Amino acid sequence: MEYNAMELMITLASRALEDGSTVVVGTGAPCAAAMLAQKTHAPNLMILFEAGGIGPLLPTMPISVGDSRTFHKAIMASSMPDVMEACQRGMIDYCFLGGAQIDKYGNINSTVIGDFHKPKVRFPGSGGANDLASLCWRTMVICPHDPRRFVEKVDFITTPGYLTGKGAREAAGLPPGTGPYKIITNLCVMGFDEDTKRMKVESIHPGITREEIVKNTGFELLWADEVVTSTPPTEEELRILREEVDPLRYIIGRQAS
Amino acid sequence: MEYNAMELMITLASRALEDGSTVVVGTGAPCAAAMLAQKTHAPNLMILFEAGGIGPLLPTMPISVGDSRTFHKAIMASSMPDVMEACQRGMIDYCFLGGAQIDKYGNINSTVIGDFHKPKVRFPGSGGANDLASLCWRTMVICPHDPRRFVEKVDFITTPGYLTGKGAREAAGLPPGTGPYKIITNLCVMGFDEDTKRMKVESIHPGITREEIVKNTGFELLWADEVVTSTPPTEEELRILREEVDPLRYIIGRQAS
Amino acid sequence: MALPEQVAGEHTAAEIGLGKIFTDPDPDKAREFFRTKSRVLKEKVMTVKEAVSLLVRDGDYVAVGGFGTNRIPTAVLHEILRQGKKNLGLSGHTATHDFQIMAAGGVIDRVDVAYVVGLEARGLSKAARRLFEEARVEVTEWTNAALAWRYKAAAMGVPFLPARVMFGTDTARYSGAKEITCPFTGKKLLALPALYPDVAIIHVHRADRFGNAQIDGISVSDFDLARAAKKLILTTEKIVSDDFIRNDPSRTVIPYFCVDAVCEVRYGSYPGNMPYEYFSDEEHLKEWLAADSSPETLKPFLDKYIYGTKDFSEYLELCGGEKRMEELRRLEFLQE
Amino acid sequence: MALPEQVAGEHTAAEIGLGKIFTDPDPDKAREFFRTKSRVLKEKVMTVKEAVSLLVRDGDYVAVGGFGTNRIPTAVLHEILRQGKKNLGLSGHTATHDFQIMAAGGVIDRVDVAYVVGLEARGLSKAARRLFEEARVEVTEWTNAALAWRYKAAAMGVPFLPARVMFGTDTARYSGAKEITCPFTGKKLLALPALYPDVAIIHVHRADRFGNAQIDGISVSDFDLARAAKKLILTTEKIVSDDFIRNDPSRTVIPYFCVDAVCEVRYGSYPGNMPYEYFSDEEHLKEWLAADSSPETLKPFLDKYIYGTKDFSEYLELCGGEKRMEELRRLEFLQE
Repeated sequence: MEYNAMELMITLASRALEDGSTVVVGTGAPCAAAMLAQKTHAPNLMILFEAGGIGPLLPTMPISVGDSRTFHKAIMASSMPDVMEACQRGMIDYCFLGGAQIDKYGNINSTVIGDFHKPKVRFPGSGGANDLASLCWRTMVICPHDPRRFVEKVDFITTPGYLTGKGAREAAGLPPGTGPYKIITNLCVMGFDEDTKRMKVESIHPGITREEIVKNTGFELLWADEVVTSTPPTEEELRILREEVDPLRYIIGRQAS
Repeated sequence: MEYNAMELMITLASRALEDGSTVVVGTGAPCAAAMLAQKTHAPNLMILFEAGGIGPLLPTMPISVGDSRTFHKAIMASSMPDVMEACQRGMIDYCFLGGAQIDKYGNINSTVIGDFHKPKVRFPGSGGANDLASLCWRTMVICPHDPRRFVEKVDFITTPGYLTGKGAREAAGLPPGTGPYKIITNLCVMGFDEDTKRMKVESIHPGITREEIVKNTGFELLWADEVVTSTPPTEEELRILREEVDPLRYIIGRQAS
Repeated sequence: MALPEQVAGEHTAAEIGLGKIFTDPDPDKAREFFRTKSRVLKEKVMTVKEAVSLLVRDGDYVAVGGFGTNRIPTAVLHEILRQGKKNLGLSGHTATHDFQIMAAGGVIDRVDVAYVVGLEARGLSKAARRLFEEARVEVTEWTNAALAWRYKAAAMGVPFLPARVMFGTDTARYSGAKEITCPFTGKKLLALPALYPDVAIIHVHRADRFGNAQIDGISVSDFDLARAAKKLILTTEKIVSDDFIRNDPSRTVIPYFCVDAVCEVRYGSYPGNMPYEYFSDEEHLKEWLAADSSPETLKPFLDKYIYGTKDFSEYLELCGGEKRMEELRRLEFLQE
Repeated sequence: MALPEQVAGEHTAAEIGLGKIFTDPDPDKAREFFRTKSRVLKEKVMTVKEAVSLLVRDGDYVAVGGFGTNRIPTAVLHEILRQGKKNLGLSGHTATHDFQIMAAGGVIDRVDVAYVVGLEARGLSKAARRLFEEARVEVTEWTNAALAWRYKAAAMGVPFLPARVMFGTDTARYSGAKEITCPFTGKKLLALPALYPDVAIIHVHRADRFGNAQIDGISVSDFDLARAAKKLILTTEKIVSDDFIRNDPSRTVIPYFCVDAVCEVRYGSYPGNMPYEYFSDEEHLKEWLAADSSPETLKPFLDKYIYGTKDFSEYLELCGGEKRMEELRRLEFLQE
């Protein structure tokens, strides 16, 4: 069955979410991934939004992480501190982030390109990204794969990945056991090497070559001993994604890169 | 018009509460004093209870500072941290305390008599008393006047008065400008000397002599330059107290000493 | 603890916090626990007996919601006695009738004290006092706000919160607090260590079968306590439908993922007050205080009301049953 | 601030917190202010024009409630532009459409950033970006939780709160935070200074004439913000009777004594979403983003919608009036 890159990315992200876990999502692909997971292998996935929505029955895709949909028939319409403190307490397993730049340790820039005080480009800043990546157990990233985004050195570390390598998060003061988990792009899925905490390709999407990935990455990647081919969405996953999760194609109709 | 010592104490306490101010009260005489103040000179006195009741329309005397009455038709049924944090923020003007022992600096013991680890008598402890006396601008005390209670040295400082004298609160770390304001007993009303922060008699109740006060106080008192006679309750104050504030005589029927 | 005989008020900053901290304030150890706590929206309805048997272990540190004689989980407290739990720690955050029950049963051996042994204006429990006067419990002193903020620190996932109370007092001396300096203002602050109870017990107005719970009226410290606790037993006046909660999510105070057991106990706060439901039974509380006066009077009282009853409903029957409850309902609504 | 050109991620603890703290975290100065703040239960109903004129002074540091395009006090933001306020500071705690308005009006000269210039998935405001790219504002970086906790510190009356975020990042480097060591566990913590805004502006579902206010749905950070602010302007969809509040005091989120002005503004969050009332107007927000693309397109847009209108009701009329609002109500209730 035909599928596009965004559909594949959402599906792969959804499969990474364990049943019975908790996830803070934003709008767009992460929310679609969480909804798809709930409707497939993870009916007991609990969705939270950083503005305060906890456990909604999402009627449609939210436009804002604080809009009415994020607490539609929720188990609690709470507050930002309550959700952030649940993260800090250790109750939240996954979060999803994007970013303008990402380096080999999974450090993310969503603040500025160029000099901080007179930037060439100003982005929104951390929002809750730094908080979630600091406090949730596993950080997921979904983003397009290109060399301007996957860079040797980010202009500004907005949000911590593994900083400078193994042990650096803990040394800096972040809660132990946390950090980037999977980076899902339109080309491949990457995890992190246990010893170096550097980004490591785990699976390559059907039809994509190693060369394409290398060409689109501004730093040296590690490769898993056995790099596999990413498993495409099943018919059932695609049906649910298209008919139930995003029938208006807000997300899956977008370009993935 | 005849009145008893408790009625006088409540009336004197009520008059010390300025209109347009905020007060955290307990059950009993303090609550009666605040209610009387609202019904006489201080209609804009705002009453709070430490368990979370804010601005109730008190239908009867509460039995507990957390019972239903303390937030009956209140402006907010909140929480203990919310009320305590309003105190810490500087929004609360008065609080009322009692205690087993009090010294010349207004330090209060409501924890133990004797050794801490194997006390002769164990009392409840601070409750919210230490918090309120640390954080509210003015601490009021209503208690019976006897030499076992007014002692040279308390067995245990549960709740801070002026500690060891002028500047001691601030040096210890307490917010500046706070401290005991009036001590109202069945014999007299005492304030605190500006220079030494020692207890100072300001007014003596009708029919009471200086000697009686001295005899019932275990430390050396200071005396205001002009010690006046406490103004007895007016007919109107007594009527309101007896008919509206405490018609069942829960409080005013008690012995004051 | 070998401490010199205390001299009231005469102590330096270094002498703040001589008391023992009974619970570990390390947020990373708590995170490891919370990492494994179930997040599944599953039914947790059980009897009080099952909940206590399953979730309260000898030696656990326990914290009780509500405010002493208001919205307290009486049924669970009785069951702790009935099951003969022992060596429990207790947070004495305005613990009045709840403390009285635990003290009477001799189930606690350590206590963080803000307010204990008293029942506010009703008087002091002699049985509770004997625990201290006979040195049968280890004691650390705090204040109501300090314990409330210790719950809040744990709920927030930080090892301490700063506060401006207790300075200069023996309460601070015999507490587990520490003095710190504000890095921005240079001011002295008191650091209060996070308190993560092993088990919290909270009575609420209504909850669904998963544990999503609503409280009417003041929440006291229960918003934070529910989040601070490693395990949480809810008793509830009523179990409501899933939809009832989801139709007004603004009213949820406790989310299900904090909760380990949901026990439906009508009149569950008796003899305490349950706001908008029933008032406290002052006559029965007087009976308790009288029984507390000596071990000789206490034993038959406990045998009658707790050890001799199968469960909380039998206790309610002994106390006058529905007829008495109806009187207390009328009292609550000022119909007398 | 003369800082060396930054090298991402390569910095020591001493280099945390190079950013400016725009507001004084001293709780005693705040206490002196709050000591004099009125506690009288008096009527505070006024027009938005009166509230802005009375309570927002040039140079004030402002914080906005809600969440960017959700439950925002649009009418007050417009009026700040209309009255030509200047040199305002702003808390950029998920400031999206609110930031866009303030940026367009050129009324701010310093900003604490957690999230600005973006409108979430809708895209970035070029006008807002120009403020930064032309270095027309002083900037200190934070995170959403950090700003939420800075409000909470102020609401609690303490000069800082500890947190476990931001470590190792340039966000921390360019923030005003400081590293401290936990006195109990020895762990590193980030101290976040209390943020007491001069003025906060919050839109609510309903309030009485005194300012006792209810919010339906998520409260975002407004519980703490209302308490942290020295002055507070409320806009409300509806002013309700005194009894309405007192009949269900559990629903009050903001007590009157935090509030300085109560302005009734129906559809006051437009073009933002107001939960259970109306959804956001995505078409109008697209118009805004398009107008933002250059100073040339922005000026006539602002002239039309803000400077050329007398008040918020004229703006609503320009945007389609009751007919459009009815469409947005249907959208909110998923009736399309």
